[in-house]
Amino acid sequence: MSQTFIEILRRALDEELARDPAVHLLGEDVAAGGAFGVTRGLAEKHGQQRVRNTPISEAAITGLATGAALRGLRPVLEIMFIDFITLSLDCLLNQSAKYRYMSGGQLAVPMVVRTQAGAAGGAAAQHSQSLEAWLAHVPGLVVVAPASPVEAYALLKSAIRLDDPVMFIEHKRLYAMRETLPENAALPRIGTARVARAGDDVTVIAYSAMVGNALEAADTLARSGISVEVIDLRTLLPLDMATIAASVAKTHRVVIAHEAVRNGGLGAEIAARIGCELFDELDAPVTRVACPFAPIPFAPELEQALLPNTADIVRAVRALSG
Amino acid sequence: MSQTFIEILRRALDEELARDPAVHLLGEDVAAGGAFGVTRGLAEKHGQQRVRNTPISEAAITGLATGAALRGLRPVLEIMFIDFITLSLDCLLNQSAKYRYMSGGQLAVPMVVRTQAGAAGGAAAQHSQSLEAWLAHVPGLVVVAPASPVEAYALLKSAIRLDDPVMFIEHKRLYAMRETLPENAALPRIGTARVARAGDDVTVIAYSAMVGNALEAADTLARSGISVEVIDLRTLLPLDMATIAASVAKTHRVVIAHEAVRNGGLGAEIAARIGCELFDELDAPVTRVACPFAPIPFAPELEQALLPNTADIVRAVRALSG
Amino acid sequence: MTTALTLGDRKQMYRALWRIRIFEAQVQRLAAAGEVPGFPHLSTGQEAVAVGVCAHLTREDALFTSHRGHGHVLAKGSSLQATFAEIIGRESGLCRGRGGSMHLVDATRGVMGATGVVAGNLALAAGAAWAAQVKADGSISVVFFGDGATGAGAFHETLNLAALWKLPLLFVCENNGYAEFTSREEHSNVTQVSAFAAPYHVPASTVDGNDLLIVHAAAGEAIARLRRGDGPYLLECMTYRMAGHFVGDAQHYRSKEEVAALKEKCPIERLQRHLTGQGVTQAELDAIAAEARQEVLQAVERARADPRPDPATVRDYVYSAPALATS
Amino acid sequence: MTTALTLGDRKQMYRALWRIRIFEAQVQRLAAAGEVPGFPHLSTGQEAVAVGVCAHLTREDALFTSHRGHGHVLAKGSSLQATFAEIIGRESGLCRGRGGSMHLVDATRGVMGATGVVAGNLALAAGAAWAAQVKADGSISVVFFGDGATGAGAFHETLNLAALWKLPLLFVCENNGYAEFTSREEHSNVTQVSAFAAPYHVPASTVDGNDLLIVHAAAGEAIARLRRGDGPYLLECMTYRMAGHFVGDAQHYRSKEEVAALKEKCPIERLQRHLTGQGVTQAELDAIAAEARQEVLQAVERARADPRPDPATVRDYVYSAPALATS
Ligand SMILES: Cc1ncc(C[n+]2csc(CCOP(=O)(O)OP(=O)(O)O)c2C)c(N)n1
Ligand SMILES: Cc1ncc(C[n+]2csc(CCOP(=O)(O)OP(=O)(O)O)c2C)c(N)n1
Ligand SMILES: [Mg+2]
Ligand SMILES: [Mg+2]
Repeated sequence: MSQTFIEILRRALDEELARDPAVHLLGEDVAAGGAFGVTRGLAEKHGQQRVRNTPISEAAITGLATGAALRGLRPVLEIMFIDFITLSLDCLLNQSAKYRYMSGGQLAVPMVVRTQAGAAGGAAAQHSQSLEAWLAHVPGLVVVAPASPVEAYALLKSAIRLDDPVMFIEHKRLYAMRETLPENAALPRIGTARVARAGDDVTVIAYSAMVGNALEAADTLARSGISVEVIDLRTLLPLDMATIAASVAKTHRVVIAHEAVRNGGLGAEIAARIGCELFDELDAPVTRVACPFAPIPFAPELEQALLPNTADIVRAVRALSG
Repeated sequence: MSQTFIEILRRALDEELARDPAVHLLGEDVAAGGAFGVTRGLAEKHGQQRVRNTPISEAAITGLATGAALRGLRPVLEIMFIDFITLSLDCLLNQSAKYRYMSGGQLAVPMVVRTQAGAAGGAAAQHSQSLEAWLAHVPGLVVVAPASPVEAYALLKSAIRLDDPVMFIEHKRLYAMRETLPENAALPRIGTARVARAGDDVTVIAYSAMVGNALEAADTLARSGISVEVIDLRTLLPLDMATIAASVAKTHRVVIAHEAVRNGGLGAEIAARIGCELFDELDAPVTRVACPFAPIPFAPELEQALLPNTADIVRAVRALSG
Repeated sequence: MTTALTLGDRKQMYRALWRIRIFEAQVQRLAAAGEVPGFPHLSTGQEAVAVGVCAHLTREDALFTSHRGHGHVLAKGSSLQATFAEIIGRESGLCRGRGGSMHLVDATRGVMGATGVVAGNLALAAGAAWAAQVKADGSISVVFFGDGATGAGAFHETLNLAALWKLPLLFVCENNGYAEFTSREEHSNVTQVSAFAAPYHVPASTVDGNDLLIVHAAAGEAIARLRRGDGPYLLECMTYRMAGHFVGDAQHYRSKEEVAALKEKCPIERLQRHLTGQGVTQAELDAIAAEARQEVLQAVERARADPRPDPATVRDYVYSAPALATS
Repeated sequence: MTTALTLGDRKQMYRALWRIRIFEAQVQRLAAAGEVPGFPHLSTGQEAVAVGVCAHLTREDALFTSHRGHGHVLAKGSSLQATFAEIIGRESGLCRGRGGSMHLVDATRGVMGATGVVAGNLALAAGAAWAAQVKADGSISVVFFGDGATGAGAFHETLNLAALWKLPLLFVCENNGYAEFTSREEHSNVTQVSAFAAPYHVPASTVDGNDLLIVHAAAGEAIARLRRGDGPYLLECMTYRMAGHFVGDAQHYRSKEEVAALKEKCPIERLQRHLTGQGVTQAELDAIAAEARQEVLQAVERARADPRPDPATVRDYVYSAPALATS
């Protein structure tokens, strides 16, 4: 039976709450189901002590989760929009990410920060951002961004079991996506990318909602005889360069696609590494499909004009294979 | 007569306070001279209303400066360490940077945030960071990072006169550096890099304190007959790709050097752009000299082991020209 | 100074309440029809705070508001059409369709901005108050926020700054008992938001925010202090949002009975009872409401006919000069 | 519960004060000699707070401190040698030389960490208190911070959370009248930090932080409440830092007279007067101080002889597994 992204996230949380008494959920409205319904019913099932509403205090609840993690809990914190992660960043950068190091290995921060990113439907400049590049620049953090419900299920469970602070980024456009969870799915290792579609001519590297666009583009391009390999990074920090290298060794052409603004986005790091480590493999410049450098506008025409889409990927791939 | 970086910054602020009554300084301890003495004597000269101490409220004072800028002041805010800019980021990202756009051009935020970055002398994990890549990923901000006192003088004055929010990053290792200010120096345009040393074989792109290392490396390399061109970016956002392109067209080899961690650092964007826009010019992979991916440790031996230095640049250049 | 309101003023305010109520009903209606991008938050039931406070403000005064700001913006004098046009993303909108419901700005009327980040612009409002103090032009700054915003550190940092610098800043808390789906009891241990002012020696009061005349009087006194240079004031208005948190909210977190009971408190009905008591006929009241309705509907229709932004302009307004733009 | 202190206990505490005082004098001495990296902050003059509060804590209790935390860590039972070794960056240091003066952690003794970000770990302390509440093991969490930290929003957010969740968290504010070079009057409009607790219905008190016996009694009562499950407590200790803000501070912002006058308040002299009054001889007091001195100097010398970290290990401890490390 198929389930939505939201339902599958809920299932993962439900199972982890049942499996490990150290797991606790917290965040604004989470006991009431959360702003997007991810945690619906979990407080009723696991108790208000395991699934707790918090005040609108992103800084303090991030610290709270961090401190609890230092003392043996495994908190899963929801930050409603990644745009508000700004308020958590002091804690994430200066405390959560550095505790293991600064304590010389004495302490760990096993916590997950679930948050929701991306633009859709006029959420406008302060509720639409893609800020993963900031997080991926922080030593000590792990950053995960699933592209489908089944992937999200497995990655969320792995994240909860990891002894490091994990930023778990969900995309609002994926929430309604449906998939059926296979029985006894193996949990993927955090830090590994997957080949979402095999191909020979051009590699498209994507993550989160853009994997869908990349697959769509691959379909279109297949019809004109261009064979695209799509890599879903899944983990943004650390990057799985081995999977990327294997693909580039085959295709020699790369397009990187993400929704964040191009300038300083994750694609910059990927392109820089490919350009350096795989210099001799490249038959063409590494191209980035990403958002031009502007805030996300409100009006739908403007929003659509700004956001990168499937056609942009198709165009970028054609330009490389032309 | 030569002056230190700190003295020259003070002179620039003094002159701007005298020139434009809209200019106001604020920050923790600034009326008492500031933690590093940059504002010493300015409150006495221009009055406590123009140079104001604030509580330890990075979030609110950034908002205060932004709101005042919206209403016609030109605030210059000091955030004592860039590590604490985390606390300002919600305002910088979601308000200061976006106001012009979100208001459809009605309003501007002419403010400067002076802050101090980098590692030196055991300041440790929370007082040593280089976070410019975060800021350079934000549409609407301008990011400046001077490499010498004279440059700082001119760039700070330009920044104060600009109608955009400018992040002005000073490096703690540069504070004691001395230079003599030329008479009637022309103010450089924000957004332009400079060739700090001309050369033919390899281009080293650097900014802030690493420009000094790059120049030192160039000296060393000159002795073995390798001619290095050093570009001082000065402005990190927007990047002056024209100056970079002109140099790469000559040298065909590039090393990028910065103190921030490599992964997701500004060097990634520069390397990605060069790799894409100047693909055919490159005779070798673009190399990055930067901090390995770890927090800054306290002990001097560890700090030195982690930080990139002149020898690393020399090695990287040699590897390219070998 | 407590401004003495003539009966005419009170009728004007009655009309102002209706304008907001009907305006937001149109937002709701067109949102259901898919014409409103995003997720607008209505102030239905809270209009008396907007009208009561803004009656004391001039164009020179700065106003900052939250995600629930339509009423404040209209009460400050922004055009119905341009405000609606913004909410439906038109080029003729206050922000040329770039901002939307949560980011309304109308600089010429002193509407300095709304924010989608809870408590995200309290400090900006303090900055505007600081600018007013520097310029000594007698203007003040007002910021509207919800009870939930008091959980955010920015509120407390701003209170301290405003107190310390004696800024002409009016904090107006619309305490509607909820932060999204979380009730006040679950997000704060504090009985009254106004209690936060005491440690800072900032004067404060809590009033019935659904009684326009009470809000008007309290705001009048507070603002008079501000204009005298006595520093900030915290005004807590107890109110209730009759609509969901946002358009589309299923409201699982509160009972139908609770909502029904609190409709009693409707600020429009309250003022209506008062005016009836003052001898205003039902016919006249109906006429005022009908006029407001007419005015709003016309503005809405005009806004709907307004042109959409040109996609080619999507990258305008990022920087002061094109030379600074980056791809 | 107010723990009745025997004369023996009080002598022990006298010794504990001296250990901290002498330890920090050594930090200062060696900093001047260039042996201490970074910019350590001394608690000289504030030792009574550390000793008076920590006397009530066990290893199971969590302690969080600020940039000015040497005294708290020692009072919680950390080794003189390992603490000093950390401050001079040795592999034998509490954090293997990775942390330094502002980041002391000693997990086995419940020293959960210091922070260089003002108010940066108050919420972490609340998290530890939450974990204690979940585990219901009777342990509590204590966080030390300065008066300047009350300007930070994190303080207020944490107070609200702790009150709301009834967390076993003791807030200890060391109010020394300064935030760096800025006096309390210039950074806050609030007369007493303890006043912040009232809106949250959190019990609080302000005590003379330079009188060890007073601090000890007040902390004892507060902690007894916490252990009973009565929720958080805010204890404000009025004190004075006799040293500069950091080692090397020229102290332009305060007069020599002010500093001299406040030396009167020295908590060690205060306790000494008390003990003398109790009939303890000067000779015995001197012997205690001399012993403490001896103990500290030995530890310092041993720490100085300890090995420095191996540069090859600089990238250890970033992640739980090497597979997660990134260049
Ligand atoms: C920093 C931040 N956190 C969370 C949210 C999501 N959010 C939007 S409105 C809201 C509740 C606000 O409550 P309150 O301040 O009482 O205002 P009200 O909606 O009741 O008018 C929340 C949590 C947000 N916009 N900003
Ligand atoms: C967030 C932040 N802002 C600024 C600083 C710089 N700073 C270090 S200590 C200090 C003053 C702290 O005052 P207080 O909390 O009273 O502690 P005290 O130093 O008096 O013990 C400041 C401003 C900092 N470390 N963190
Ligand atoms: Mg509310
Ligand atoms: Mg202090």
